[in-house]
Amino acid sequence: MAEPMKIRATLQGDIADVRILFLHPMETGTRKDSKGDIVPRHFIQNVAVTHNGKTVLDGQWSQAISRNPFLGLRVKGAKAGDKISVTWTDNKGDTRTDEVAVAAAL
Amino acid sequence: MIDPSRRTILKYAGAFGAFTMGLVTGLVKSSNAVAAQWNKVGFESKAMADALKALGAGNPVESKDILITAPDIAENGAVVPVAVVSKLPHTQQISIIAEKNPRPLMATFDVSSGSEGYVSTRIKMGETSNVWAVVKADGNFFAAKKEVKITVGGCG
Amino acid sequence: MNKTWLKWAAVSTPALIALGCATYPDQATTRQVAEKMVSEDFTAPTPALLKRLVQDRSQQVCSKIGDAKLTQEEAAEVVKLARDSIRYPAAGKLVGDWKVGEKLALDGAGDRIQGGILEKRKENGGLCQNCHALAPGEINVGNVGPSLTGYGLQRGNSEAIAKLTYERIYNGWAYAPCSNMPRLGATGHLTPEQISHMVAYLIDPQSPVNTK
Amino acid sequence: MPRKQNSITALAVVCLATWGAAPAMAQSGDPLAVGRQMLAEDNPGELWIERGKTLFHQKRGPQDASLEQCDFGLGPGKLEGATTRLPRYFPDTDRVQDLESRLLTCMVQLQGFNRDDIVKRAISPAGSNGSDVEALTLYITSRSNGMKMNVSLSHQKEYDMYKAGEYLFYRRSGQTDFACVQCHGGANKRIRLQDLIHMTDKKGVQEVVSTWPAYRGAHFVVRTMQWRLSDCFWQMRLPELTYASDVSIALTTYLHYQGNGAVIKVPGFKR
Repeated sequence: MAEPMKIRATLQGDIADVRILFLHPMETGTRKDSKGDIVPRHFIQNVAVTHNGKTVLDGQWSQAISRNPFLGLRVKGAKAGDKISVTWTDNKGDTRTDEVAVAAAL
Repeated sequence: MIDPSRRTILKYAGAFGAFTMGLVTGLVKSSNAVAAQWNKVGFESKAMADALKALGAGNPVESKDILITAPDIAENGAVVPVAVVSKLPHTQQISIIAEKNPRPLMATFDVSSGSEGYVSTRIKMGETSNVWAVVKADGNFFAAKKEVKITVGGCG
Repeated sequence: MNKTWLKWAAVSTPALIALGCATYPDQATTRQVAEKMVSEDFTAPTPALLKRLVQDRSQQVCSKIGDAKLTQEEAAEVVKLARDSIRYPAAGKLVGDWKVGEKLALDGAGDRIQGGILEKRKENGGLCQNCHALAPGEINVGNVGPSLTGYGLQRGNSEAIAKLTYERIYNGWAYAPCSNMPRLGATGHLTPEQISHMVAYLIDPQSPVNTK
Repeated sequence: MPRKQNSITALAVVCLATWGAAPAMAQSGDPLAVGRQMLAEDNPGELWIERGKTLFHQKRGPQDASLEQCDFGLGPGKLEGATTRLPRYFPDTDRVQDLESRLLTCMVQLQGFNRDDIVKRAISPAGSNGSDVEALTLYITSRSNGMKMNVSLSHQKEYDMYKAGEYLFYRRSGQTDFACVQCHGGANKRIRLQDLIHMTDKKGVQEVVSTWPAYRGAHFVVRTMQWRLSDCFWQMRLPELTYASDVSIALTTYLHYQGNGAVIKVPGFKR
């Protein structure tokens, strides 16, 4: 089941510092469970980040990205209230999109 | 901006759009949200040289304009933080490679002009190894490396 | 069950109520209360494994609370108990194979209990590197105990040093009563043969510990 | 393989300074500090808070009840600051309880869950999605974030628990001859590369009480104080500590009281 991400987008000047935490097992396909059975490969393959609908980062991941992944990026030309949207899709076709508004600098 | 394969998708979508406008919007939108592309050959390469080839980056130039932030020693190889800054003009793509991993290529980020040449993520590393950042800028490939030592944690 | 506790409660509780505040129980009562908890609050796959929680005399003496110090008599008692505990390898050989000792020294596993199961291994790890620096240049080392890098270089590998080293691993409380160093032989964590290999790892001139 | 490019120099260094916290950290001398800082800044444990909140308010269990009527010491459903006073004495159970044992009480009494079932699953397997208890414990503790630990020993049973905890902290047993203090009684100590918190020092013990529950990087789940204690006994080669038992509550009472004044900031991040 695709669980919500935690996205923080904070303005630093005209740049939005975007930090995303995902809940995902990122199984490598080599790990064995407690019964000794191989856990099938299950990982996020694609991550895309948009700024007010425009793609600013398009990521491809392997299974070697850590479990419960983290992604940080910096979006140019951002203003408070701008929409940052993140979508991921995994190798089983599961997908999820979450969106936040850019917060003004602290 | 964006790399050639991506452009192909967009072009394809455009051609398709001649038939139905509505569907095109859908296609473009979904390719915007999540690119359908996934560099299977690159990600399944077992040697760094093959992964570079699959990126189209056969022989990248080592550049001091790429900065890698990662720990000298990682306490936990399953979660090694790596941040890459590319100060190269027209940075289009940043890839992260752990040289000694069974499958060295870990991530590729196409960065548009709307984001800075910066990505930060966390990777799994099986053993002490160089971590490479391979950057495509203005159509050319550059690289930088940093060694990360992996230790066994706790009481062993 | 514990009379002292009841007696204490009977005496002090009314006083507390009168004062409107609580006071610390005395040491003997605390000990009884806590020991009862220990006897009730742990599980193990076999009753024999539960005995690990039972303190021997030395452990009791060495469990000083806070800054409390050992008395001279207590220290002497712990030293004597330690001296009496030491057993040597059947063949009498105190210096084994440093390569075997190296593996043991780096191995921190063995004999732990989790999920109702005792960690099954041929032999226990020596746990050394968890707390001591050993081979020079190795970064993944603890510092709860002193660095042992160059141990043999400083002390040589005479018979006397071999014996001292063996005894300090088997039961270091013979020399430093109640130190943090586990009595690895005396508590049965390691066998005399395993300890002889660790002695070799520490004093053999060929051992990585003694590379310059 | 890449070859050298013989240009470009100081520019990179100058730019580095403008890149905020993480790259600036690279200057620090501790080879572990960079990684720790980078990981702590973005803590996946935060993902558990929302989950715990949902679980707290959801009607669950055989009695189809939420935990909103659970009294953690400040009145039913009052969570702000509740953790700062725990463990404490609860008249209804006539026991000193830590957060987790109190949570158990409520899950059994209000929601009708079977106690043994919850206890069995309370500490989740490494690499799993975590347990309900872990998420709830984090959520409830997070509601005291920014507040100071303020455990009181005004009830006789609280005193007794505290003194028992102190006794247990120094009680050596087993084949390693360890008590807590053997590893946690000195400054700047490490087991291999892992720092051992100096718990007989005010600042050290405050670090402990303010950072649990914590995301445990090596396990990919949120861990609680109950887990931390049981894991120590495991490494000490002792039998298994019963979840929410008096031994665990006594040690927690001792540590929390010692750590009074610490500002709670959860989830922590542990390697």
